[in-house]
Amino acid sequence: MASSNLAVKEALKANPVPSSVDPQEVHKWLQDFSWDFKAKGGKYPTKYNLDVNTREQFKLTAKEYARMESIKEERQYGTLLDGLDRLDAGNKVHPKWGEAMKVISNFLEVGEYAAIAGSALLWDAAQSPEQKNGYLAQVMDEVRHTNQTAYVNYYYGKHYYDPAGHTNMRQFRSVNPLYPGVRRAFGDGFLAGDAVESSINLQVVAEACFTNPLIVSLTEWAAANGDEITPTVYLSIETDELRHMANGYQTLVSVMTDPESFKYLQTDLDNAFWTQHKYLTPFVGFGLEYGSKYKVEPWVKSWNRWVYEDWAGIWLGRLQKFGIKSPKCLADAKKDAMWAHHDLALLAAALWPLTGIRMELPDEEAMNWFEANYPGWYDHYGKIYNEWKSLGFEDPKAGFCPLVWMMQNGHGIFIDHTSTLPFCPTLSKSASNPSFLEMNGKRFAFSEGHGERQWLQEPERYEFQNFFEQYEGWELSELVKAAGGVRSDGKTLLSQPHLRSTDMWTLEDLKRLNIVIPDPMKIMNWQPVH
Amino acid sequence: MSTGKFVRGMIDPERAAEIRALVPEKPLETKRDHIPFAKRGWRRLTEYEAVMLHAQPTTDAIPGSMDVGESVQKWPGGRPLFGVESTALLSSNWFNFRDPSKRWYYPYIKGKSEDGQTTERVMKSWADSGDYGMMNDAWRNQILGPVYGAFLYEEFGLFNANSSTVYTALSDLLRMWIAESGFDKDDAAQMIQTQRVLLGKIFPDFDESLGDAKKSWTEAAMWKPAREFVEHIWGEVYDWGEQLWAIHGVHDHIFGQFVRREFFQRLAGIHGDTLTPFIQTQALTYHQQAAEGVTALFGKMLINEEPIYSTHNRRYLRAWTNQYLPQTTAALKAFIGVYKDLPVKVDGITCRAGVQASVERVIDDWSRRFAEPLDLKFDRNAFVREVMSGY
Amino acid sequence: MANWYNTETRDEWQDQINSLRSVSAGVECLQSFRADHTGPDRKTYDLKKEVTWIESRIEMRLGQLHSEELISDEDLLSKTIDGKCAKEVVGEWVKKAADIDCKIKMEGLCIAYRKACKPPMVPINYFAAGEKILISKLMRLRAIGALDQTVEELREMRGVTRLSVQ
Amino acid sequence: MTKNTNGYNSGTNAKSGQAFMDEFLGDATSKIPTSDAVVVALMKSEEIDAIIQEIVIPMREENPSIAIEDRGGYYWIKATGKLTFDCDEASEMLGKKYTVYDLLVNVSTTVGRAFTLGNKFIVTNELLGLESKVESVY
Repeated sequence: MASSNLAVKEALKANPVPSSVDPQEVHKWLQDFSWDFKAKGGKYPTKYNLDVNTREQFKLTAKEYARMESIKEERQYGTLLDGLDRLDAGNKVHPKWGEAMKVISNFLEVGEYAAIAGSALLWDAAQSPEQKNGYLAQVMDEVRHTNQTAYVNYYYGKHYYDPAGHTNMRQFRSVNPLYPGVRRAFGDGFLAGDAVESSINLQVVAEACFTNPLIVSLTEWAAANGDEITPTVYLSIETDELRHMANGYQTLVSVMTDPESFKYLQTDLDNAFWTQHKYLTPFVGFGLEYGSKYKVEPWVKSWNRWVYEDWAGIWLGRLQKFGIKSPKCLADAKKDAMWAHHDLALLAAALWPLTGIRMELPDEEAMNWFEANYPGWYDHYGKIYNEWKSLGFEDPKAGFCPLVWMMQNGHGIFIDHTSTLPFCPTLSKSASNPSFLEMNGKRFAFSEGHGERQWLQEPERYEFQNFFEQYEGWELSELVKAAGGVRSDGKTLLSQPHLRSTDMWTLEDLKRLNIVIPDPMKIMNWQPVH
Repeated sequence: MSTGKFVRGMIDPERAAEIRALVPEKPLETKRDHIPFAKRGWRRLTEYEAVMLHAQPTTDAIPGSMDVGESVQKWPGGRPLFGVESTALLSSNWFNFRDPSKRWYYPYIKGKSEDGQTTERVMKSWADSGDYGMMNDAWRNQILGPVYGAFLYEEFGLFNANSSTVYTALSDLLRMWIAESGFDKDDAAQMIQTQRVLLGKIFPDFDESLGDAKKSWTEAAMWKPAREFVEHIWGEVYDWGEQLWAIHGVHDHIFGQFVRREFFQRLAGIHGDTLTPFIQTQALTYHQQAAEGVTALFGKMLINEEPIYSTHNRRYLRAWTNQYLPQTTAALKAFIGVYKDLPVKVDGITCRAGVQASVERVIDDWSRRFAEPLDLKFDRNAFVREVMSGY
Repeated sequence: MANWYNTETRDEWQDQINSLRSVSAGVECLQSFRADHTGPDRKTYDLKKEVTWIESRIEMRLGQLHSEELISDEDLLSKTIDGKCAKEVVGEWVKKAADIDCKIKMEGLCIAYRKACKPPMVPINYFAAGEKILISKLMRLRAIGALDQTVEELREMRGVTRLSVQ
Repeated sequence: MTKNTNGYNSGTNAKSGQAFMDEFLGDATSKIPTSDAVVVALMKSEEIDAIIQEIVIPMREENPSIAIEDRGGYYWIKATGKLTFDCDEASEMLGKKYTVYDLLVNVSTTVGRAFTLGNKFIVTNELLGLESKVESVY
């Protein structure tokens, strides 16, 4: 078959049909579309010289891109607006998952949105017209994906029995302590820095590595939990990602052949891997395992398949002979793949009023599953959850607050200054090596050494206000109310520590806890270490 | 055909029953309007706008943003991902922009796909039916070869100039519209080459390669001012407001429209070329949509409905117009010499009066759409005189 | 205009900013604000919750005052806010960077450039062109050997103090 | 359980609990591996179901390393070397015009170097642009 097709192709090439033009026939001229002039070159700072001769692997023209994407859109919206609508798909989702999607899709939207500008930065930096054309298609894809991820929340908002949170996460996320982290990795990391560094963050690590578990594997968890909306959208999103991965690969190619450029690559690769992993590994694992009733496979196994064996093996491994090396942080990343999402889940539960979703603590069945797949889980985390439950975690009248419990038991929560993730040094099982530093009169906390290095090397990149600094002094219920965390009855909270429709927490219940947000780097007795 | 091994919550009887038992009789929340916190802007949000508005995760330093605090990771040196430093224009709410064409990704891409499908059919019919036989040989080889080919570079250059506008624009709905305008420019350049590839297949004497076209674009006096504009705006201008205004609001609305409409679309027919007008119609539509967006952004949002910075913005638009209009005048003046080389001359169309009428049409249209609403003063007759001195 | 988040500090600053009546007053306000409250070398972190918001509002007011001045279009677009040739001013900064081969010194220069020249002090078309050159150099100096320095060496390089809770 | 080393739960992932953890965190896996495999995920649809049955499964005769797994919304395929999807063949089999870009409507991800070559879609372990050229039929 293959050889006869080749013959047909060759015959067509010799005697082309004169009345039509194949998109690839136009694409072959793209490299001639540009010209040289004095001011030509990317407008933004970069260490690299991007090769003008780099090729693009998918050979799309604007019109053919439009035809292909138009089919994707027809199929996706057709499924959502006809098929799934008639099936009442919005109400066939397990609530645990329907709640998790409030945050998952909204946070993914942050990345897709930032990637519009990130791809535009690459479109600007690339010198090869084929590459520019490929990056432009990615700009448009990212517009599409922002539409799509937002549409999942919009669709849930219209069809799911608890639209609160799906409709207004764009406002309430401002007070979610997990949100700055996604802004850093998926937002700023994609576009605020050297175009090649951004490309490695966006295309080589976030897309080629983490979107596979985040967008592809996640659809298995969705389907297992009754959600056919998300697979319809996310699998279609991912049909664009392979072109982005190819864009990222060609970004590498475009600088690898130039020794002057190549010498900068490993630093950016190591930093980008840690930047993305530091957020995505815990966040995705937390979303899948703690946002689901029906489990598919342990997150660490998905991580091993998609991140370690396939991404590291097929992508980086093959590049080793051209001088690419293992990221120095790989061993720590693997430890995180095992435990970081459990650390994050504990903190998310402790911070539940600020998440904007209804979440429940793991039940017995879930605890057994965690212990079977993560030996040692119960003694470290399960016991705490059981204690919280017995103290009235779910009960609005019990006056129990896990945050207070943590402080009373000597488990301080700090915010890592590079990743912006909250961490608790005394309860962490992931790769942890906390340090607390003072520079120019300000105190900084770091959960581990790789992030601390990034800050020490480029401190001016991380001048920001963390959650505690921004909201220090706010009484918790006041903050939740101001940020739109109350339902339309004016009193019931958006966030809940259980999934029932009875015994829902109100602003009053929260106010009774009498929590005023502190800045731990201010109130504790910090002294220099000699 | 699925293997059926995978357990899906929606159709697995046990799971479906468990889920059903958890869904309460009444919804937990009755309000289903999306982003209820959003400001209306100058009209009610369309469904798409409700889906997209405030998707941009920005700091509250940008007026109108919903987020709080600072961007977390910045460029080395401290530049934030989006910042008010990126343009001299000022707004009380950058999130007020609404695309007048109400395009969002799906209808936008569907429209372009339809344009592509129609083009495929039109080109096939044009080629199979022998319509090409009408085409004047000199028009094909002296105009569609180097001149039309060179215009590809103008479109491609303006496409590239849009990269920094997509990168730095200050709000979501604005960025979507700009991205579409940039994509249209890339498409316009590619469609010129699509047509040239077809001509190369049909006519043994037509060379679809771009050597002569590029030589014309980079060396010929007729393109010099236009090329220098494109190079400047692509390589040296960082202010995204200035770029958008200079590209769509000045240069392309005068020079681009003249070349596409008054020259190629109008004159192709008298040379027996029925294909070029069809291809250029698409580019004209794309420009029209860009022009409407520019009108909405600059005229409506930043001037008419801007409560604080209207005077400030008008000052910059005037200054930019004063900077770019002379260059556009020079571009048109240099281009207009091409009439000398036309293989077919038709009285009333290619004569001085006919060409002057074409010049007047584009400049009057520009004046009506952009200059008058913004109270931008310019000497229309001097413009026409200066351009026509190149005839 | 404001979103749900507001503070008294912001209101106070907004009043102060609204009362700016001249470019020179605005320049002085912006320069001292940037020196005191922005960057890792700031004098105080007291306003850290509000810093980017206040800075942007001063910049916007100053930009507005600048465009109200009776200066030519040419001067508006190509001169610094205090009337110097923008190209030359940026050129001076680029010249200062030419002999620097130390990443810490280069970092200091880049941060200082931003504080001194970020719009509306210098029009964006000139400021960003200069920033491209300076930051490219900073990034190159930083990337080489970045993975070889230990955390301890980096702490020493920055002169940070380690803390613990007593 | 498949014996194919490319199988979905082969290698370390065949283990569970403590045994998995010991191998996953062991020193032997602290560096990046080198793999000659490629991975493709195809979103389920009318055409993809037919392509799996009529094109991908028969490919195993020539390349027994091909593993296919039903993952709910998509098929996961992993193979050593290269996977080539010939859309002229698919077009003939489906009885309608089906270009490589129609196939891409449902290709949900790839690991490896993916590219179009005329009406073929190829995912290869070769390093395009470094070890080999990005070819075009035109």
